[in-house]
Amino acid sequence: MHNSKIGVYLCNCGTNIAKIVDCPALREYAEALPNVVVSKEYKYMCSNPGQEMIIQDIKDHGLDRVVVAACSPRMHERTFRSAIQTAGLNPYMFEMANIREQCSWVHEDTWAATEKAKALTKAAVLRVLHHEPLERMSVKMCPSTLVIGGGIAGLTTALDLAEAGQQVYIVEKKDQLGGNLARVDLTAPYLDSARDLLTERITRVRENNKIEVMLNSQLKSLEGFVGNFVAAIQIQDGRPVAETKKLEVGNVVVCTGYKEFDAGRITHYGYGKLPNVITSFEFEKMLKAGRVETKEGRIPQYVAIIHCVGSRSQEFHGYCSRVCCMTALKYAHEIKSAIPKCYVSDVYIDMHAFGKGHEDFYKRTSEVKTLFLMYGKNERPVIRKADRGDDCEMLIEVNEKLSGEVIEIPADLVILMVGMEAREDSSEVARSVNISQDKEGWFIESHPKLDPVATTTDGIYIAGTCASPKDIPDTVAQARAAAARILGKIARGKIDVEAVYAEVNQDYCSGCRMCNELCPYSAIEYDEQKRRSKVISAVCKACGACVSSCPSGAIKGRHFTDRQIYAQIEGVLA
Amino acid sequence: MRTAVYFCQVEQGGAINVEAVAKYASNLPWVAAVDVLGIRPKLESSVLAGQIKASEIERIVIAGDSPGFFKPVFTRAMATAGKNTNEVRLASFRAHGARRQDALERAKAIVACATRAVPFPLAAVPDNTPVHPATLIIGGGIAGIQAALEIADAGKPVYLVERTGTIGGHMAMFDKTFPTLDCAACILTPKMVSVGQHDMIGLFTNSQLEELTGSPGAYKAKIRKRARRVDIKSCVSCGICTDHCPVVVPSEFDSCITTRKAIYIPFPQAVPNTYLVDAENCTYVQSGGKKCGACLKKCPKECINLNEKDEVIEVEIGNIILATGYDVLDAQKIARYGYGKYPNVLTALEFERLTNASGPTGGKIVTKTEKYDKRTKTQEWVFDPAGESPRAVAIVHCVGSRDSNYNSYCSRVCCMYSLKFAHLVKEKLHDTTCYEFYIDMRAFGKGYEEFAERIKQEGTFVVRGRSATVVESNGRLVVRGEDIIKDTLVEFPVDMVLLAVGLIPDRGTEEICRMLGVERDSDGWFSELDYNGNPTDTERGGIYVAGVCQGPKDIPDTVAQASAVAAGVLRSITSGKGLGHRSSLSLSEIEARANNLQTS
Amino acid sequence: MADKKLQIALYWSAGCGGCDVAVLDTDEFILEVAKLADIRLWPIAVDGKYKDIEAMPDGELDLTLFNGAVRNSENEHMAKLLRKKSKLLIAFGSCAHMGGIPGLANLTTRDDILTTVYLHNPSIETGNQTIPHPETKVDGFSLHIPEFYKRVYKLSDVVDVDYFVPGCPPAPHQVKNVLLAVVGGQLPPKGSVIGASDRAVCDDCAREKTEKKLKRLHRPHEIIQDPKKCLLEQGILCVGPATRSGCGVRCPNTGQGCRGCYGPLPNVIDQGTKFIAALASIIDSRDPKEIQQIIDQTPDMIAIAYRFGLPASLLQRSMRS
Amino acid sequence: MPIRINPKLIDELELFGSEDVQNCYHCGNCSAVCPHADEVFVFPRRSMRSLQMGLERKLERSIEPWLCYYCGQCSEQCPRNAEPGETMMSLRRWLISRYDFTGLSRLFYKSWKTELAAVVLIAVLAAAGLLAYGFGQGSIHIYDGVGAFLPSSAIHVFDLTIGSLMLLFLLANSIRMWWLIMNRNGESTPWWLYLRKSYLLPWHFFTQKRYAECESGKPASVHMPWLAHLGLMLGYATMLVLVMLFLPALQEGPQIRWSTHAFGYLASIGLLVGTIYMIHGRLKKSQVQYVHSHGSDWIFLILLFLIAISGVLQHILHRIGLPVAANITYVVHLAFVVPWLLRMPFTKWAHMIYRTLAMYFAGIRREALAKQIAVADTVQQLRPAA
Amino acid sequence: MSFEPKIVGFLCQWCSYTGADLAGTSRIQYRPNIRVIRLMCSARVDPSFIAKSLADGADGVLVCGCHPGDCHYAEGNYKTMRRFPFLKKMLAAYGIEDERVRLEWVSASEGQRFADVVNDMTERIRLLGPSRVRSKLQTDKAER
Repeated sequence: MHNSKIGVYLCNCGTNIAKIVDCPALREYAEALPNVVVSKEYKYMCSNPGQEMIIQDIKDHGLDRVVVAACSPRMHERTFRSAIQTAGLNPYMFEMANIREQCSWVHEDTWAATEKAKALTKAAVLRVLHHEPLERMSVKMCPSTLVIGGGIAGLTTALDLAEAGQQVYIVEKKDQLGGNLARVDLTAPYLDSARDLLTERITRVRENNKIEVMLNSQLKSLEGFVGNFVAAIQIQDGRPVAETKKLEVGNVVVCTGYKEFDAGRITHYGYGKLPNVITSFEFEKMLKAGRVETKEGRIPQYVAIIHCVGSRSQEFHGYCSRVCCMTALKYAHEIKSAIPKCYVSDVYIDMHAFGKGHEDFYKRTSEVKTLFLMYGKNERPVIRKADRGDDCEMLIEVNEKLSGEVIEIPADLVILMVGMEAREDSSEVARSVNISQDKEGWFIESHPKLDPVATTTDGIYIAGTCASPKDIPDTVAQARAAAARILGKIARGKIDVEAVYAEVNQDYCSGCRMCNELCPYSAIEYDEQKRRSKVISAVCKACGACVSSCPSGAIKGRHFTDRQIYAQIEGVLA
Repeated sequence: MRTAVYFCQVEQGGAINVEAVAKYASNLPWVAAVDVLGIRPKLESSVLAGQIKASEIERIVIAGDSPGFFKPVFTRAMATAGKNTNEVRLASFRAHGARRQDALERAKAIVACATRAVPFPLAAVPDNTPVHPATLIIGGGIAGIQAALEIADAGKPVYLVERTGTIGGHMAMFDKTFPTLDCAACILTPKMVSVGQHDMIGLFTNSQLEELTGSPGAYKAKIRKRARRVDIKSCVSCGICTDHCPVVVPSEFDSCITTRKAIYIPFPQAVPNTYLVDAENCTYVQSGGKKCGACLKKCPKECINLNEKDEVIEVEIGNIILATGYDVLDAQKIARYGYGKYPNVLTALEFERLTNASGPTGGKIVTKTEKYDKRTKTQEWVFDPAGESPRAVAIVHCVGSRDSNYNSYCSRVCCMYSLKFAHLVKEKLHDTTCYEFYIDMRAFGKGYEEFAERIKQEGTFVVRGRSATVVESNGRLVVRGEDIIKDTLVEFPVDMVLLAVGLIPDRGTEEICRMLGVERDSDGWFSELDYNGNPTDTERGGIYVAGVCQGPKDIPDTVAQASAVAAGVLRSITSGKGLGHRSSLSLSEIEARANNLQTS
Repeated sequence: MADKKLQIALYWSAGCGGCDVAVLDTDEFILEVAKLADIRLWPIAVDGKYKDIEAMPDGELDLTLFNGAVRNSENEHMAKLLRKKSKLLIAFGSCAHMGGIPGLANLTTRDDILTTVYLHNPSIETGNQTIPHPETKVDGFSLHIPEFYKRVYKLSDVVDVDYFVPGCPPAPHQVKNVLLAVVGGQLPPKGSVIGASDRAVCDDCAREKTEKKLKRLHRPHEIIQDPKKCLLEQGILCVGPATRSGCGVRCPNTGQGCRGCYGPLPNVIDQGTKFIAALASIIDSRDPKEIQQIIDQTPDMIAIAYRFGLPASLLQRSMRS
Repeated sequence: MPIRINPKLIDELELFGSEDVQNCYHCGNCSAVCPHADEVFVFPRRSMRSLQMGLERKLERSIEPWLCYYCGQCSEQCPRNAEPGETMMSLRRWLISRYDFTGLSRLFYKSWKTELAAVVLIAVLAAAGLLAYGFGQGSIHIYDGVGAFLPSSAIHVFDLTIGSLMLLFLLANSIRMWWLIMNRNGESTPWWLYLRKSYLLPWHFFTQKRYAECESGKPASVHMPWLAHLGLMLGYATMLVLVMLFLPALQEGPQIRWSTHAFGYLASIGLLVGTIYMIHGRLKKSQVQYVHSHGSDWIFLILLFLIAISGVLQHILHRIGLPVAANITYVVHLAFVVPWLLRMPFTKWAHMIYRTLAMYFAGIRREALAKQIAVADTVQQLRPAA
Repeated sequence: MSFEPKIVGFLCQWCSYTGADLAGTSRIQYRPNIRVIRLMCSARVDPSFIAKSLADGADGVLVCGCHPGDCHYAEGNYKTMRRFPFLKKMLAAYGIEDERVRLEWVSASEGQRFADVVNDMTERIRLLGPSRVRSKLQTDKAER
C-alpha cells in the first residue's frame, strides 16, 4: 500500500470546471499528494483520448490506483472503471472526485471552489490508497419454482413458467385447483364465464408435464436463500399418513389468495338470524343453481344489495376490497335477467367503478333501473323483519345521503357484499417463507410502486389477492409479473453477486445477534452451532446498516470500509 | 348432447351478422334448436323452460356480444325444466375477439366451441412460430422502462423507442406519488439510468416507429430516428449552448408553465443526459442554415450538428410491446371551468410541476402573477417564486371523466392524485383551505382508503358533488357546486382551481393501430386479448400492451402489467416459440381442435 | 533467563489500586513470581524509593506493570522514568489502558474539580480557602507538589507503551497468563492488547441471545430478570457486545450489564460511538418522539458508553473551558 | 320515522313523459348550472332523487318543479343523459294531476287517446247544441243584430257559465295546491306575508320574468321561446278578458271598433305566432325543451291554434260580408272553445295559474325561512358562548 | 479574512447525493464550505465518522438521507434517525454545540432544498465560530 502508485486525472470539462476551478493549481497540489506519481489535466477526460491517456499512463508508470476528478460518479464512474479495467487494473482500484456538479457548477468564487476541489481530490487519493481489488461472484440458480396456492394467480404463474420450459410445483391446500374463482359464475363487468376461464387454465396445467400439482398439501418449511431453497412439502393427498417431500427450488411465488369476511360479525345485518340475508358467495351458488329465490322458495319482488360489508369501516377493515362494487352491479344485472319484474336496490358508499369498462357497466346498471342508495362511511344500514301487511320480507333502515332522508328499503332478499380478508394461515406462510405482513395481514411487497410482486426476501414473490384485494385482470397481471421476474433470473442461469457487499469477519464475530434484525433483506443468517452470524452475499444489497451497527466491528462493508471513509474524512479536512 | 343455441344482444348494432352464424349453428348435428332473439329480448324463464322440456334440450348456448347478461334467465329455465344448470354455455363474440364484421368465421368458431362445451381460448391456439430474441418496446414511460429492464436483465436484447428526447414519461414529471408520497424522481431516475447504461437495451429517443412488416415472431420494424442534432456520445451536457440559444418556447416537461430554449435538455436527470435540438423552433434549421447558429459557435466540444438528417433504421424483432401511455384531456373543451380564461385555473399536470421541488418555484405553491415579458413585449401570467400563495384552493374531480359528453370512462387515478394535491397544499401552506369536489371517492388500492382518511383528517373539505362552474368575481375565483350531503348549493371563493383532468389515449395511438393492425376499444385504448384471462396480449401474436395505453392505471398496476408483458415475451423467447396470429386460425382448424379436446 | 532473575516493577499512578490487588489476587502464584523475579519497585507491597530507580541504568528493568492514568506531573514523570528504565512497559488495567474511571474527569475542568474539592466541599472547615499550588513559598523555602493537569491522559498519551492489559481490574487469571507469557517470551507484536480475547463479551456470555428489538430501557433494579436471557434483550444496558472479553463475564453473570472495562474490540477505534450505533439500531420505533423517550430512559449516555475509556475516545474530553 | 321508498313511482312517471331519470348518479351538476336554483330551492337534482326513490309525499309537496322553466342547460350538461329538464316537465304534469281532485287530468295524461276522445265528444255536443239553438231562434244568414244565428247576448251568457265552471275547478285545484305546498307542519307562515308578497301574482303572470332569466347569458335566438310563450300568455289572457267581458262589442260589426278590436287583433297575433312557433319548434325539435313532446302537448297546441285561426276567420268572414260562412266558422270556433275551456283545469294550460301561484308561494316561503334563520341567528348570539 | 467553516457532509447516494447533483445540473449556487462524502445509505453513517470529523477539525457535520419512508433500502434512514438523538446526547455531554451536527432529509428532486440546507448550516456555524475540538486536543498535546 505504501509503495502503491496513484495517478490523478483532472477534467476541465471544456470550461465547465476550468472556468471556476484553477485546474493547474489543482494539478500541482495533487501531484504533491502521497503516493501520487502522475497528475494530469485534460479538456475532456471522458472522451476517448482522455481515457487513452489514463490507460497509457497505467502501462507506462505502472499505476495501481487511479483517481479522476471530474463530474459526478453517477455520470462516468462506469466509464472510467471499464477504462482502467482494459488497462488490466481491477475496476475498484479507482475513485472519483465530483468537482463539477458539486463544485464548479455550484460555486462562483474561484479560490473557494479550488480549495474545495483540492480537498475532494485529496480525499479521493487518501481513500483510494485503502481500496482493495474486488471481484463479482455468482451463485447457482436452481431453475425450478414453487408456487403456493392453486387459484387463478398460481395457475397463471405456473403456466407462464412451465410453457417457458421450466419445472414448477404447485402446492394447493384444498383438494382441487381454482381457488375462490371456482365459486364464481360470471365475471364483471362483461359477464363472461368464470368457469371457462378456469377450465382453460386448469386443463393447460394438467396437460403440462413441467407442472407437478400437489393437492391437499402445504409448505412446512423453507430453508436456504434465493436460487437455492429447499422446501419441505407436507402432502396429505389421498394418503393415510401425511408424507413430507423435499424439493429444491430457486424461487417461490406465494399466491395464497384471500378469504371472505364473516358477515356474522356485523350484528345489524342479522346474518345467520334472518333467513334471507345471504352473502355474495351464497348468492353465486343460487345463480349457478338457477334458483334466485328466498329460503321459502318464493320469487323475490325486492332484492337489496349492501356494499362494503366489513370493508371501509373503522371497526373491521379500513381498506376497500376492490371487487365488491362491480360484483354487486353484476348481481343487479343477473337478478334483472332472472326476474325481470324484480326491483333491485343497491346500497353503497362510493361506487368504485374504476377499471376498464367499469363505468359503462355502472351506467348500464342504472339504465336497467337499479336504485342506487348511498349510505355514509362508518354508518350502517339496519335490517329488520317487515311488519304484517308490508309487501316485503324485510325493511332496511338507511340514512340515505343523496336525499338526506332516513328511509326504509323493502327487501325479500338481502345480499351482503362481503369484503376480502387475509387468510387466517397467512402469518404461518409469512413466517415459513420469511416475508412480512401489514397490520391487516396482507403480505408486504418490496416496493409498493416499482416492485409490487417482489418481497424484501430475494427469491420470494407475491401475486394476487394475498398482497391486497384485486380483481381478476390485476391478479393475472401480477401473477405473470412474478413469472417474468423468475424467468429473467433463470435465463441468466446464475445470480450475480455485486462486488460491493457486507461480510462478517468470523474471527471477530461474537454472535451477539445485534445485526440479525437489522437487514431488511434478511441477508444475515445466524449459525446456531457456531454461534456466529454471516451475510449471504447473494442477498446483500450493500446498504451498510449492519456494518455501522456491528458493535465488535466484525462486519466489513466492502468498498465502504471504515478505514476508507476515515481516510476520506482526513482528506476533506486537510 | 341435444343443444339449443339462442342469440341475444344487449345493444344495437352488433358487428356480427347473427343470422349467418345462426344458420351455421343450425347445421351442427347435435344442435336441436336455434333461436335469434334480437336485442334485449323480454325473456320469461317459464316459457323457456317449456321449450326446453318440449324439445328435450340438454345444453343451452347463449351467443352474442355479451351473452352473460342473459345467462341467469336461461339457467333458471333449465332449473325449472329440471335440467343440469351447468350446461348453460356462453359464446361471447366480444370476449373472444369477434368484434368486427369480418370476424364472422371467428364468431362461428366461438359458437362451435361453446356447443362442444370447450372454452374457446383452449381450442383457438395458433401454431407456434419461431421467435426472434429481440424485442421492440414503443414508449419510454415507466411501463416501457419496466418491461425493458425485465427483459434486458434476462439477457435478451431490447429496442426501446421513445418519441421525446428522454425516457421517463409522465412519471418523471410527478412530485410525489400516492399513497406513500415518496418522490417520483427518487424511485424512477435509478431505473432510467440503468436503462441508459444497460448493454442489452438499444435506446432510441426522439424516434418513432415508421413501419412494421413481417409476422409474429419475425417482425421487421423501421424506426425513424429524428435528428437530435447533438452528438450523444460527446455531449457533456454543460448547457453552454442553451445559454446562448435565443429561441424561447414553452417547456413540455414543465407542462408549459415554464420555458425552454430550442436547444435544450428536457430535464436535468434526462436519459440520455444530453441536449437536443427542437428543429421546429430552431432558427438555424428553419432558415436552412442562414440565420443564428449561436450554439454551433459556442459549443466547446463541437458536438452540435444542426444539419444532421433523420435516420431510418430497420431492426428485426420477435415481439413488440406497446407502452404508449396517455395524454390528458384538454381542459379548454369544458368551458364552464374557465381553463385558459382564468390564469389560476390549472390542470393536474401543471400543478405537479408547480409543486415539484425542481419546478419553476422550487416547489413553492403560488398563484400566477402578471409580469411584463420583455421578449414578447406583453403582459403575461407566470409563476414567480415571490408570488403570493393561495388562501384557498379548489380541486375538481372527474374533469371530463365519467361524462358522456367527454370521456364516459373513469380515469382511475384522479381521485387519488387529487387527494395528494390537497395533502401537498396543506403540507406546504398550513392555513390554506382546500376543497375537493368529487362524485365517488375511488380510493380502491392498497393503502388508498387510509390515505383518503388521512387527507380528511388534515382538514381538507370534501364536497360530495362535482362543482359545475368557475367564475371570476372581484379578483378571486368562485367555484359553484352542489354539496349533496349537506343538500345545499355552495359557492366557494378560492385563489386557485385544480382540474383533475382525465386521461385520454396518446395522440399516436391511432397511427400505431394502423401500422400494427391491433384493435382499439370504444374509448380509444388498445384492446387486450381477453379482459380477464389475458389482459396484456393482443389479438395479434407477439404484440403486447402494457400500462395506461390499455386503459387508465396507477403506477403499481402499470408496473405489474409491464412485468407481466415481459413474462409473455420471455416465455416465447426462452422456449424459442411464440403463438402466431390468432385470426389466422380457420374455422375448421378450431373445430378440429375443439373435437379433440372434447374427446380427451 | 534461568541464570538471571527477572527484574520487574509495578507502579500505581492515578487509579484506585485495584490493579495491584488484582496481582495479589493471583494467590499462591505470587510466590512463583517471587521465585522468578526480583520486584524492584512496588509501592503497595515492597519498599523502594524513586531515587533508586533513577539510579538504575536504562533498560535495567525487564518489565514494568504500570497501572493508573496520568493525572498529574508526578504520574507523567514516573511514566517517563520507568519507560527509560524498562525493556517492557505494559499499561496495566483500564486506567493505564484507556484512562479508566478517572478519565471521566475529562467531562469537567480542572478548576471545577479544585473548587469543588477544596472550596465547596461540605467537610471543609469554614474560612479555609486553600487551593494547592505546584509551588508554595514558606519563609524563603519553596515547597513543591506535583502539578494537577487540566485533564486525564491514558498512559500511551505520554509514553510509548509496549503492551496493554485491559480490565478494571484485570482478571487475576489474565494477570497470570500475561506474566507467564512474558517469562516464556511468547508475546504478540508490539502495541497489542494482551490478556484478553479478540471477541466481545457475548462470545463468553452464557445468556441466550435472539434477534433484538428494544421498546424501552430498564435499570437493573426496575425489573425481575430472566437469568437465561440476554440482558440487552431485557432492556438492561449491557456494553458487552462492544467490549473485549477476557474478564470471564464477571458483571453479566451477576445480573449487571457489562460496563465495558476491557475496552473496544480490535477493529473498533471508538467504543462509545460504536455502542450507541448498535444500541440505536435495535430500538423498535420509527417515531422521533418515542425514540427520544426511550433514550431519555438512560440518565447518562456518555458515562455508559465511555465509563472506562473517555480519554481514549475520539473526542477525549469536554470541550468546555 | 323513516320514509318507505317506492321503486315503482319511477315507472308511473314515465306515463307522464319522464325519461332516463334512473341514469342520474348525482354529481350535482344540474343544480349548479340551473339559473333558478338557489340556497332555498335546490333543483333539479333533489327532485330527481325524490323521484328515483319514489318519495311521493315529498314530491307532491314540492314547489321546485314549478320554479323550472326548462331552459335545458341541465340536460345539455348532464354527464349521464339523465334529462333533468324533461323530468321536471313530467313532474309538473304529474303535479297537475295530483292537484286535480276529479282524477280526470290523471286519465288524460295517462292516455292522450282518452283526452282526444273527450275533446272531440264535447266539441261535437257543443256544435250540435249551438246549431240546434241557432236554427231554433235565428237565421243562418244573419250574423249579428236582430235574428242573428248566434246572438252575442246569448253566447255571452254561455261563455260566462262555461267560464265560471272552469274557474270553479281551477279554484278547487289551486286550493289543493296551496294546501300541499304551504300547509306543512313545522313551518309557520305568518298571514301578513301572504299580503306582502301578493304583488308577485300579477308581476309573474304578466311578465313571465323568471322564464326570461332562464336564458340569461344565452344567445338571442334562445330568447324566442320566452317571447313566444309571453305572446301566447298575454294574447290568451286578453282574449279571455275580451270574450268574458266585452263579447257583444267584439262580435258587433261589420265596421271595426278599434277600442275593442285593436286588443282582439293583438291578442290573435300573439296566439297565432306563439302556437305556430311552438308547433314548428316541436316538429323541428329546435330547442332542448322541444325535444321531447308528450301527447298532451300536441293536443294543447293544435287545439289552441285551431281556436285562434277559426276565431280570426269568422271575424274576417263577417267583415267581408259572408254571414253564412261566418256563422258556421263561429260554430266551429265555439265548438273548439268549449272543450278547451272545460279541460283547462285538468291539463297543461292550468300551469298558467299554478306557476304564478308557485312563484307567489315560493316568495312567501323564502321570506318565512329567512325569518326563521334570522331568529335562529339572534338566538345563537343571545346564547352565552359555551 | 472571515471565518470559513469546514463542513463534512455524509450523503446517501440514492436520494441526497442525487439531489446535490441536481443542484449542480440546475446551477443552484450555494456556499462552498461543504465537503461531501458519498455513502450507499445514511444508515452506513457510523457515529464515529462524525466524532472523527469533529476531532479532525470539522466545524460542522451534515448527514443527509432519503425522506422517511423513501429509503432505497426500505428502512435504513430510520436507523439513522434513531442514532442521532443518542449521538446528540453524547455530544452535548462533550460540550459540543448542538447545531454543529445536523441530520436532514433531502430527496433526489430537492436540489434547491440541499442548497438551502447547506447555506443555512454554513451561516449558523459561521455565527457559532470555529469548533474548539481540534484546537483543544492539540493544546492538550502542546501542554506536555
